[in-house]
Amino acid sequence: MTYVPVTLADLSLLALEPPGWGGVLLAGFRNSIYIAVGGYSLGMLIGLFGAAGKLYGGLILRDLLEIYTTLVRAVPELVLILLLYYAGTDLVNQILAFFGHEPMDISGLLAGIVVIGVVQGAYTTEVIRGAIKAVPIGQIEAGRAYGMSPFMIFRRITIPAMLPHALPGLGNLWLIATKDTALLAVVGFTELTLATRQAAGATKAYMTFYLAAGALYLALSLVSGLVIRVLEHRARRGIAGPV
Amino acid sequence: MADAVPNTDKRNGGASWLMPHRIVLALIFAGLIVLVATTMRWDWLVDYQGQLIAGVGRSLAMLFSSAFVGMIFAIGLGLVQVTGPKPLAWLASGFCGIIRGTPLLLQLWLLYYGLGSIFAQYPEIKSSFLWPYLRQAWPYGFLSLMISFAAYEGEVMRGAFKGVPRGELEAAKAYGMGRSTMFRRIWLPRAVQRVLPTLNGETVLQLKSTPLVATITVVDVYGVISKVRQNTFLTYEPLLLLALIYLVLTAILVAVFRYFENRIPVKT
Amino acid sequence: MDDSAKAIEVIDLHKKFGPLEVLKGVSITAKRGDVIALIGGSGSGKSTFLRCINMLELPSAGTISVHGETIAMKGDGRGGLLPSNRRQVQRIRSKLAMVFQNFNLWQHMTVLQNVIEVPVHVLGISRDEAIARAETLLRRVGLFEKRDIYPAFLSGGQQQRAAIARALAIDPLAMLFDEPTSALDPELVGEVLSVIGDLAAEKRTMVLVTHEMKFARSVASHVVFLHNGKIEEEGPPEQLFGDPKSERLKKFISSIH
Amino acid sequence: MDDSAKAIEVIDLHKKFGPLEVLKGVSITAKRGDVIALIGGSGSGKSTFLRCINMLELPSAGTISVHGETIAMKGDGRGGLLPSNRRQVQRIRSKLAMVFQNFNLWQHMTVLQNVIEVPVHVLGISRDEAIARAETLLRRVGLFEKRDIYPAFLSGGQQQRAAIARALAIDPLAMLFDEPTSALDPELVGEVLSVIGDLAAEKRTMVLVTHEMKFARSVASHVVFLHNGKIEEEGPPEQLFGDPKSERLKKFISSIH
Amino acid sequence: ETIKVGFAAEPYPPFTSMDAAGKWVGWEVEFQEAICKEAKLDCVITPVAWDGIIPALTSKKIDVIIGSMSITEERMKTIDFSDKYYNTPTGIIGNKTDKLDATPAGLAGKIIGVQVSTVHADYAKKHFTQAAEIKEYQTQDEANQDLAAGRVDAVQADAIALDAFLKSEAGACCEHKGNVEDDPAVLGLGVGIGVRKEDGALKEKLNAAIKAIRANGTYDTFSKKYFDFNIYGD
Ligand SMILES: Nc1ncnc2c1ncn2[C@@H]1O[C@H](COP(=O)(O)OP(=O)(O)OP(=O)(O)O)[C@@H](O)[C@H]1O
Ligand SMILES: Nc1ncnc2c1ncn2[C@@H]1O[C@H](COP(=O)(O)OP(=O)(O)OP(=O)(O)O)[C@@H](O)[C@H]1O
Ligand SMILES: [Mg+2]
Ligand SMILES: [Mg+2]
Repeated sequence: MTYVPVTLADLSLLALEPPGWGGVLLAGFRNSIYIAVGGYSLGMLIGLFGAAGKLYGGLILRDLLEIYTTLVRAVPELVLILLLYYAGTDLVNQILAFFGHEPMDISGLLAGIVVIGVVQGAYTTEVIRGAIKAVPIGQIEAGRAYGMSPFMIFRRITIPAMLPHALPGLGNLWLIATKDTALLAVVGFTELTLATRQAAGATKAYMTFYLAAGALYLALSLVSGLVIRVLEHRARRGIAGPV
Repeated sequence: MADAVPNTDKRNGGASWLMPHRIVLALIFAGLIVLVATTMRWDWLVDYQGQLIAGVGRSLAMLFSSAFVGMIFAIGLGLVQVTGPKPLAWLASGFCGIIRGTPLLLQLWLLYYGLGSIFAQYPEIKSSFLWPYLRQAWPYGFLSLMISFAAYEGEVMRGAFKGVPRGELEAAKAYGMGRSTMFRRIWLPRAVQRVLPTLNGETVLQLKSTPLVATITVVDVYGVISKVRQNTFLTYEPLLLLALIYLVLTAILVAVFRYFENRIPVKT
Repeated sequence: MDDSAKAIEVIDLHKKFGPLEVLKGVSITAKRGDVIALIGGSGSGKSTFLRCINMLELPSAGTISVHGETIAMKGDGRGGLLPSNRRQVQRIRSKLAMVFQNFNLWQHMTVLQNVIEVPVHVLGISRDEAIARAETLLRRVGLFEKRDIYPAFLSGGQQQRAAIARALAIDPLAMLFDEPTSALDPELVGEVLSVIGDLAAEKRTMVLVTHEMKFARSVASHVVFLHNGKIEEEGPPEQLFGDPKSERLKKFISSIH
Repeated sequence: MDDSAKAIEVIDLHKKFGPLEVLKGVSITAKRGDVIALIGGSGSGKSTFLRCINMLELPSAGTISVHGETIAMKGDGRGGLLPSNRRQVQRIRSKLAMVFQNFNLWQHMTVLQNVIEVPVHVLGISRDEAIARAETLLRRVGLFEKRDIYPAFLSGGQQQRAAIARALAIDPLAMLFDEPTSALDPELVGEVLSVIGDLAAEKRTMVLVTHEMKFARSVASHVVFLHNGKIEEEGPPEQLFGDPKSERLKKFISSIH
Repeated sequence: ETIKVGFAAEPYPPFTSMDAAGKWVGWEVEFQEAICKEAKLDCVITPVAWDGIIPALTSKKIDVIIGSMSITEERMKTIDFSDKYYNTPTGIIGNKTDKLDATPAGLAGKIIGVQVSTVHADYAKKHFTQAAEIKEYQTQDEANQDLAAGRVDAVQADAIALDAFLKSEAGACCEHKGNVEDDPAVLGLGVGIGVRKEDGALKEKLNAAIKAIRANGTYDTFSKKYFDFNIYGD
């Protein structure tokens, strides 16, 4: 019983044009990147406001944010994605119905972005909060002493000054965001992992496609790693010592 | 953002559980729980409780076994990157980079459906004593979780080993400790002590990764809940319970780690 | 502008930290061109007083006027005061330039960016004009060559001179110095003191906290000796240093020399 | 044991760091009970010499004997030396107790654990016995109350005393001190020196690098002045400090007082 | 009228799977096209994870399920079904070298793979648990894959889905071992289109369309491309 191992390296399967599956994989990859970029940006926005809220906000806001970050970080992403995906779209539609609108068709892409964003937001909040706390108080006092408004201090002093502290953490979060997109396969959204699964299922060339997808993810993370390093270098240019 | 000065922890802490807004929050939370418990369907719990408990057990088994064995490899990976022979250090850091750069789900499938299906094509393997294990799913789940933990923690341990002050190691040498004694008594415990808080976070992340094994037929607690969802067609109840289970497990993990962290006080 | 106008007037300032009363009624008046030196032992409240002037610390009682305008304050309901008008405070702050002991230059900006930051973003001066003025100032404190360097790569003395340039860039009504040289190596102190000495010679209004008695003596027009949150003695420097009245000042002077 | 036996004998020690020759042939002999003080300017090679004695630095040439046993060494093929027998080095190290400038206490162990660590895990003494001895030692250096505290919570002087207790716990043939007080605040120096003074009075063999000339003079039986990697002058302290021969030592003594 | 047709996102050849061009292909896809054309519905294919397909229907993310879903009483509690549009026997396949058949005795001591929350899973649990170990998979494809990899001894499923597998390269290892004894209480009444209970009008429309394409020959035309027997199963 020696039938050849499941076409380990039949590269024609990866051709970009049908019958090759390369196009499908790349389309899935593009979707993954969309979601990662969208979710990460949303997470960053949430993180900025979350960190500001935790540091400068009132008691109630701070407690609410604490609950948010604790919950999100304790529950597996897979579960959160399922919960947020079903509950989230339900909720939106119920709200729409309440105001007498037609239920909206929430695309997998949008839902994916929101879900990843909400998950990322919790982690980003903590990273940014830590980084802001690492900014010497004197830097901020100097801003106050020269008549800057609190918002201007936040925008012109606090955020750029905390960047070198935050970037390593934010870089990790970006890598996590790219990989978390794989979890959206469980809600049937055709990102890279589900595309891989469909290709593998149709051709039975499991190894080929899983390795190909792995290579794509790895390429993304290597490129990201380079970009992150450049950004860190730039952000640290005001800091003495080995960069 | 009153005056752009961070709140001090003093205003946060203390016996402030009794602050009015917290009581209100707690009441709202309790109300939500009552609402969830009364208006949603929970009758299925009775039928599935046995499976749920077994599922939690399987999740924990996956977590602890993979974290334990993974940690042993992580120590090796970390150490070799610090003391290395250079080629071995590169190999270790390359391994960590590749594993950390690809999704765990994909690694899992690569091992189970990819590697696992290749095994079956070799009669020598099929007839060996290993086959009864190789044909099951959990070894693959364990292996990929373990590898992933090893890679992430290998990175953490690298930093930890590097961070132990040289002088303390020199003191060990100066008092006649051999290499293995020094490693066992000074370097390793000192490194682990430094990274306990990080390991805490990482173990929680590992707990959260375990449900992925449900996709290769290991019926952990997530797998049980999936089954409940499919059999009962309920959308939210099983997922809410699942979230609660993970919350509790996380809380326990955090508490255990806190205990060990607090055994050696840190000056602040 | 009337040279004898009151640049800064503080009346009966009190400041409590919790139960600890750090300032127990301190008043000073600085006319245009005055150089007031605050001296006193550690913990006597000098820094706190200086920080109250531009509201970095909120006073518990008392009034503060800058160039005739009194900072409006209201009770905070817990026995302290709060500014009633945040914009007023910001406006007044942008007329007073503080130079900190630790320089507190913004680390993510080059020297030049530090100097133009407030003119451009708070005072609304055009960027080109701000740069032109900043370059003049940097030349003056001898840092023109370093204008595109980040603060972390400067020596302490250079950082403090950059901080002084940043202060001068807002063309302040008065400058507040809090021990501007005490974070510096002895060899760097000289260069900073000479820049401040030049400013004093131009009759810039200044309030400075210092431990350099010789320096205070040579530049100050008025010296205030704080002790335990109160003014123990004050007067022109010749009188205070040459003929101290109170026992405490005598002891202080002898201990410091 | 023969009181005049040689505890430590170093003959013609050379040490190079790359092209830099830091020790150019240094020999000393410490008999049982000798207290040898190494003095010299910064960079003269004092620390390097001390670290060579217990092989924390590998010498480039020369021989080291401890209690009559010569450390076996072989060429490393690049002009340096390597110990030929690692176990021998470990055994000899466990007879020499080093006290570091930065204490180097193990931060993850309490004071008591630090003190019993080597007796239990290197010398193989039973835990109970080690604890009993450790407690006596800790009492002696005045740290008995602190035995269950982690080093991070001790003052510098207390940490150094704990380090001395750790050294004494191995009942060493000789103790090596490398500037044991220079990382301490002036007020903490006294307490550590007095403990070392007591050890000298008991006639413990010691080799110590120190900048405290007064102290060296009062406790040392023999003083060695290193300059540029060579012994410039040596002898009993009265002679060395009272009547220095070489120009360099004269200059050194005058510069330090 | 636009309706969203929910497909299981996971491949289920020869009924639904994606081709390399990213297009859905298979018998059920053609069935879906025929139905929509007949009923004058504007259909949009919406892939949904199989294990969330019923919640997706009830929460209106999709309007109908065309996913080889058997009509069972359990499901009828939550959703409604059109008339059946195909019905096939349930088969058991196994490795050519293994000796087993589709009876409890013939499966004693074996491991049977089934797709989770299908009628086959229920059937296997009801009839084979005593004798054999049952392993549930998220997708049929994975169960087949594990049969080829030797991790299960037998797979129970829709005979047609199994047939497609046996004809594929990976299925060369295995052969049909027989069909299980029918049990309509579990195996249901064939495969129907899942609809929400409140969408009675839609259901009637679909029923009419099924009748129509069976009557006008469309059904047989596209079925011939896939099967050499009567898939409707009457
Ligand atoms: N934020 C604060 N909270 C509580 N107490 C404070 C605070 N700031 C200062 N103090 C206390 O107020 C007193 C006066 O402090 P201040 O810094 O004004 O003294 P100083 O005269 O500047 O002393 P030095 O010469 O040491 O700088 C001190 O006892 C100090 O501990
Ligand atoms: N690991 C090393 N690599 C290269 N050069 C070194 C090393 N350790 C010490 N040196 C050099 O060897 C010389 C002697 O150093 P050593 O530390 O022995 O001096 P020292 O007498 O202890 O001085 P100090 O009183 O400042 O401690 C110095 O020039 C130093 O720079
Ligand atoms: Mg002060
Ligand atoms: Mg030295």
